[in-house]
Amino acid sequence: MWKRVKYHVPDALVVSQRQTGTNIYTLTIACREIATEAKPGQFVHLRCSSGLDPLLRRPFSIYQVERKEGLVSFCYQVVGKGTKLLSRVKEGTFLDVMGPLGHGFETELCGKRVGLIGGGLGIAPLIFLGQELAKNNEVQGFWGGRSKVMMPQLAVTSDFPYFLATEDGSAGHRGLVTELVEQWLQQETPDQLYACGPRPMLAAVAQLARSKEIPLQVSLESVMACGVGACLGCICEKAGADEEKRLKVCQDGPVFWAEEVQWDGEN
Amino acid sequence: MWKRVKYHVPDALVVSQRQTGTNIYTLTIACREIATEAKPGQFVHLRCSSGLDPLLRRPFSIYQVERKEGLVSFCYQVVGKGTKLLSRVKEGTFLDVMGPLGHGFETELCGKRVGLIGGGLGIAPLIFLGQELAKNNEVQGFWGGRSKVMMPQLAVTSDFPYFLATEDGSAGHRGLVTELVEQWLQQETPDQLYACGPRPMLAAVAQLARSKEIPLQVSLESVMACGVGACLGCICEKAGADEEKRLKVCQDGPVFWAEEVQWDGEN
Amino acid sequence: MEKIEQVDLSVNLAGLKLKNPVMTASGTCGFGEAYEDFFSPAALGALVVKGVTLQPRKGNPTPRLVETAAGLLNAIGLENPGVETVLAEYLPPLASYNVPVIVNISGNTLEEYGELAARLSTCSVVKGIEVNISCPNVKEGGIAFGSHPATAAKVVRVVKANTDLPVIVKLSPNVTDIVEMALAVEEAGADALSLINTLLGMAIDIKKRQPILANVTGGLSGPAVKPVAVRMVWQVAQRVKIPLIGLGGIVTAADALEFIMAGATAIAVGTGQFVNPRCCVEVIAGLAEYCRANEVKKISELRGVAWNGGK
Amino acid sequence: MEKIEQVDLSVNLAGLKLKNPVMTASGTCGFGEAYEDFFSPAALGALVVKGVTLQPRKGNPTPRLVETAAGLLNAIGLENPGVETVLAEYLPPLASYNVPVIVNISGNTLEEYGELAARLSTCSVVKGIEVNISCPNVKEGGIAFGSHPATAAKVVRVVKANTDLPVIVKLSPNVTDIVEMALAVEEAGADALSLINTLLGMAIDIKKRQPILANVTGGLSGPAVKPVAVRMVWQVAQRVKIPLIGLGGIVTAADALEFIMAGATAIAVGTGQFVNPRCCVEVIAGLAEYCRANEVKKISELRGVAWNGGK
Ligand SMILES: Cc1cc2nc3c(=O)[nH]c(=O)nc-3n(C[C@H](O)[C@H](O)[C@H](O)COP(=O)(O)OP(=O)(O)OC[C@H]3O[C@@H](n4cnc5c(N)ncnc54)[C@H](O)[C@@H]3O)c2cc1C
Ligand SMILES: Cc1cc2nc3c(=O)[nH]c(=O)nc-3n(C[C@H](O)[C@H](O)[C@H](O)COP(=O)(O)OP(=O)(O)OC[C@H]3O[C@@H](n4cnc5c(N)ncnc54)[C@H](O)[C@@H]3O)c2cc1C
Ligand SMILES: Cc1cc2nc3c(=O)[nH]c(=O)nc-3n(C[C@H](O)[C@H](O)[C@H](O)COP(=O)(O)O)c2cc1C
Ligand SMILES: Cc1cc2nc3c(=O)[nH]c(=O)nc-3n(C[C@H](O)[C@H](O)[C@H](O)COP(=O)(O)O)c2cc1C
Ligand code: FES
Ligand code: FES
Repeated sequence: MWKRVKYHVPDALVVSQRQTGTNIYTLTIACREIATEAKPGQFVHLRCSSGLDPLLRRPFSIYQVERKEGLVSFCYQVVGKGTKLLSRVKEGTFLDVMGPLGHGFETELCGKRVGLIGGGLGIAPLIFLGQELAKNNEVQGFWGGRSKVMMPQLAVTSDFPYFLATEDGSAGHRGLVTELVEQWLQQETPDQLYACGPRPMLAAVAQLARSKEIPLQVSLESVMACGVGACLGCICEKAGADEEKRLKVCQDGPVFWAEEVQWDGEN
Repeated sequence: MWKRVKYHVPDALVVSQRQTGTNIYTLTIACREIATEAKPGQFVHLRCSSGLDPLLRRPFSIYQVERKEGLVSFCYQVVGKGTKLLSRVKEGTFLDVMGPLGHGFETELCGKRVGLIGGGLGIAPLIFLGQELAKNNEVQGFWGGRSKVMMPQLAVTSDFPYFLATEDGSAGHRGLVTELVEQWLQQETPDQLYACGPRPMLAAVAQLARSKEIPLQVSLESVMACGVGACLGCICEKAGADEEKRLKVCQDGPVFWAEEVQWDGEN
Repeated sequence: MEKIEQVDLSVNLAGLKLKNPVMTASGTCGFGEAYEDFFSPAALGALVVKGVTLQPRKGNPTPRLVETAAGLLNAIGLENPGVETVLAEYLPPLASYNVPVIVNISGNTLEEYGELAARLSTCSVVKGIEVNISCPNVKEGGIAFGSHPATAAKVVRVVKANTDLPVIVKLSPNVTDIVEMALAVEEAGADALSLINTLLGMAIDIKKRQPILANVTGGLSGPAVKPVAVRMVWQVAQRVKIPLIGLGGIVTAADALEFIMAGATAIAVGTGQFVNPRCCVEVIAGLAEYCRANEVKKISELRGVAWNGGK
Repeated sequence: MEKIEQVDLSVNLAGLKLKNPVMTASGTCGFGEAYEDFFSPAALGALVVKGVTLQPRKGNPTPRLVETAAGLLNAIGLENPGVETVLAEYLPPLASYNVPVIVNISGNTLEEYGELAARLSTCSVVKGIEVNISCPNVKEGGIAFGSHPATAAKVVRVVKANTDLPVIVKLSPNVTDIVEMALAVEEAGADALSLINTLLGMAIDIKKRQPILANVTGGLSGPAVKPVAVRMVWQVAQRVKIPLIGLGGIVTAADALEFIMAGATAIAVGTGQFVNPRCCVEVIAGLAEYCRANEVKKISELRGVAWNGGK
């Protein structure tokens, strides 16, 4: 029997909205349905305005879940008009959300050593992932960003250790997060890697993982309209022979095995 | 020399926003330019959203002005999407306003007896007018509405006496405000009448005034785009011979002498 | 005041009896499965599935989408698994919904249109064919068929010759005279019309100084186009005898009512589903509510009521 | 990195030297006086005034306006005092602004177009004629001229024969093939093109069950139509030799840049002024800012840069 696992909640209560960095906000909504079902790597599609401009929903990865309290948090950066409007939403008002959407990370691991590599706001879903994995595995985080103030708050990740890299040197290693990962992989051979962040970072991590033959899951972004596989707007090229097959980022992903994704020939 | 008297203030501070009835709100902004220039009967054109839906500004009559403090208030009813968005605007945020627009009521009177007849939200501009006129004249207000909770707050009108009529009898006379005016005109002969409200009410008042030969000024409404005479969208038919002349409600009005307006043949 | 207990939302669309006038717009709900978590396709008047071609199509490269003011530009490029796979894998499961399924078809040649119609007619789930002569994204043929009355009529004749199912022709709004197009395809045997498909548009990325869509141009849909769509339904409905499906920017029941009052027998929701995943069922509920509140016994009474100004 | 002190915003529009590429759209700023409190017309590249006809026109009954999603439908019906009054009363005061004035004209017959052009050419304030062959609100003639290449060309020839001023032809977007229209009027001697005029649309009041506009249909403008306008400028600019004025939905400098990168030499702001009374001057400032930030010395360098994807 078909089981309903995605929900449309047009009036999820905004429990808190806090600015935690330069244009970075953490938003928490009360939505038991989503809190119950959410898996790390999944996202929620939300409306930033009640009017028709902007028209479409915006996708945000799930950053934190408090299953008992029925709370779901997002960490987002203001980049355009949707996120700007979202940042003006006040506690006590309501948001129109749908989720959890997409396929999350594979988390059926036990007693393994895993590395999480996040760039910028790509850190958000990995924090949720790390908390889940840390219950049964040894987790090491690698967080990178342009500057400390342009990354999600990391205090929440007390469940597992992490290394930091910032391009401006405002925290941790001055440079790219992939440099830290490369160093680490010279000493350690983890069982699995997970990454989320800008495409060039993902491509670099994919290359590292391939050369070390470590399984890697990546979470991709794409421009989305429907978020549920209806519009075919969000597709990405699938690696390998099967010319006709394309991946829907919203439904088949946003999490993919690195070898499923065609890393070159991108626009 | 041309003198600038209309202002565009994209960031007028919202000083207060209060709900005072069923879907009725009073909004006060800090805008010294408009507060200084405003005359009773003029209006302010304001954006209810920072997005492009709704696209156009919405016109609201000036309800209260505190010239020293540089404050301007509006009293409005939520009727559609613009006013709904406006009602969500919070104190401490900013509004994009332009004004004061249009030609207001003629207030160069001294030692006269005048009657103000307001219906529904049409009472709003007459309160500002009454306060100005009451300085040098004997003012009598007539306020009508469907119900007490659907009218502006009247406590502010302590400067002059008024009679009330509500269709549901929730305050004052049960019935139409024009009934009160008719009674009054049987006993008194005021020097001038002013009216603002729904078109049928205005037409009835115009008829009364004509039969008693009392000068009457009316404030009209119209769908507006520009608010400054640029689009020719808001016109109303001019009474009398000159076929080619039409009135721009936004610029020639919104206040007209009753005999300028063509009262019949309306759609 | 007489109280209406039961509102009759059913409509007759070219012989197809629909339990309500609300359909999905082709290409905005896949093959009906995409929105299953949010509403059952069984609730719909009819399910119109993604555009199908004879051969599988990869569609266009990305970006395929760009949001515009109250609108959406898409250049999907008719990505679909091809008619054989559709018949074998996608259509059979739809039988369980017990809802009329209408398949939208696009061909590069007249023969392809004929073959598509013939093959789809062998499938008992399919209750109607919607002929897309207007998709602006396919360079080969598609646009040409929909831009000229004579070529559009040819397509319709070929499709009619290859099927006994009701044939719905979906018109392109990118024409000088929509009435002329409608009359030509009616004359050629169309059983119903869908209007409108998307308006041809584009957007430029001023940072990269290049068109945003990989395909350069795309089709504009959503609330932005509604005034154009309502106008075309209004013009055409008063001139043809066949029924119309109105679409273009419908998000609420009020939008749907504009189309019905302009002369549409049924309506379809496309982009509106992306805004609200329960848009279709909310529109159905809203239509029933309007009828109850306004003492309209049958929704079909509202068709074209605006023609004489409601008097 | 070279720092640009002075950005050159000037453009050459069919011999008219404009100090910047920003113009008003006809019918959205009266005769230049309406927005005087908010900015001086002297700041504009050019001032395009309200459409003028030979005889005074009352225009359409009300309602003449209805807001749509990110758009505006208008059916003003070319209300204007007629060319004689315009020449006598409206144009002379514009001399003081020291800005090129372009007069938009509409005729019911070829002769009227010719006469309008001839009379306006006698006025020294007038620096160009914009020929409206596309206003969708006037039943007599207007729409027909703009819908067919041959009739459009005829209008242009008559106007050209009656004036030495630059003749700008404003095209209707309600056609199947905008390039064909553009080529026909270029061939007929047009010195420049304006695109686009409004899209024909309508809206229905579901309470009253009748069209909202007294005129039933109206012209759609504003951000909703921008994707269609940019696409048409893109298509036409690559095919004609004469310069283009791009308009349709411009509210910000970013919108204006889309049109310029699509191939427009100048741009015009219409409905955007209703949203922001200082829209024109803010667009001018925004263009200068973009040029400075991106080291563009002359705005004219940006014309059509998106054609080759910015490479
Ligand atoms: C599965 C998924 C999960 C995401 N999770 C997060 C998250 O946890 N936190 C977060 O801050 N952001 C996240 N994003 C990105 C977020 O959805 C976009 O930043 C947001 O939609 C931008 O909306 P806007 O209206 O503010 O920007 P717009 O005005 O739409 O665009 C502003 C700029 O951002 C670019 N942009 C828009 N959408 C995207 C996108 N999807 N990917 C890349 N660039 C884009 C545009 O091209 C433009 O340059 C996620 C995206 C996806 C697909
Ligand atoms: C000069 C002037 C002064 C005004 N002063 C006030 C005031 O002090 N307080 C106040 O509450 N309102 C006032 N109004 C009316 C106010 O402008 C409208 O109520 C408002 O624009 C509606 O916006 P909306 O987006 O909420 O409604 P919409 O969604 O635009 O429309 C909702 C409904 O209201 C109707 N409507 C919209 N605009 C008008 C209008 N201008 N006149 C009549 N019906 C309209 C529509 O037809 C529709 O049925 C004034 C109007 C004018 C022209
Ligand atoms: C993502 C997307 C894909 C579409 N695919 C098709 C298609 O395959 N065949 C077709 O005839 N129309 C297609 N359309 C057009 C829609 O069916 C519809 O005509 C149009 O979007 C206008 O309706 P709307 O504004 O409700 O979306 C597509 C539209 C969108 C947005
Ligand atoms: C209220 C109004 C009146 C208009 N009057 C005219 C006119 O007289 N002549 C003309 O050629 N175009 C007229 N137009 C069309 C505009 O000049 C412009 O082409 C159109 O609105 C698209 O630009 P926009 O989206 O910036 O408004 C009018 C538009 C509006 C909104
Ligand atoms: S966003 Fe529509 S298919 Fe992925
Ligand atoms: S609202 Fe534009 S002229 Fe009055």
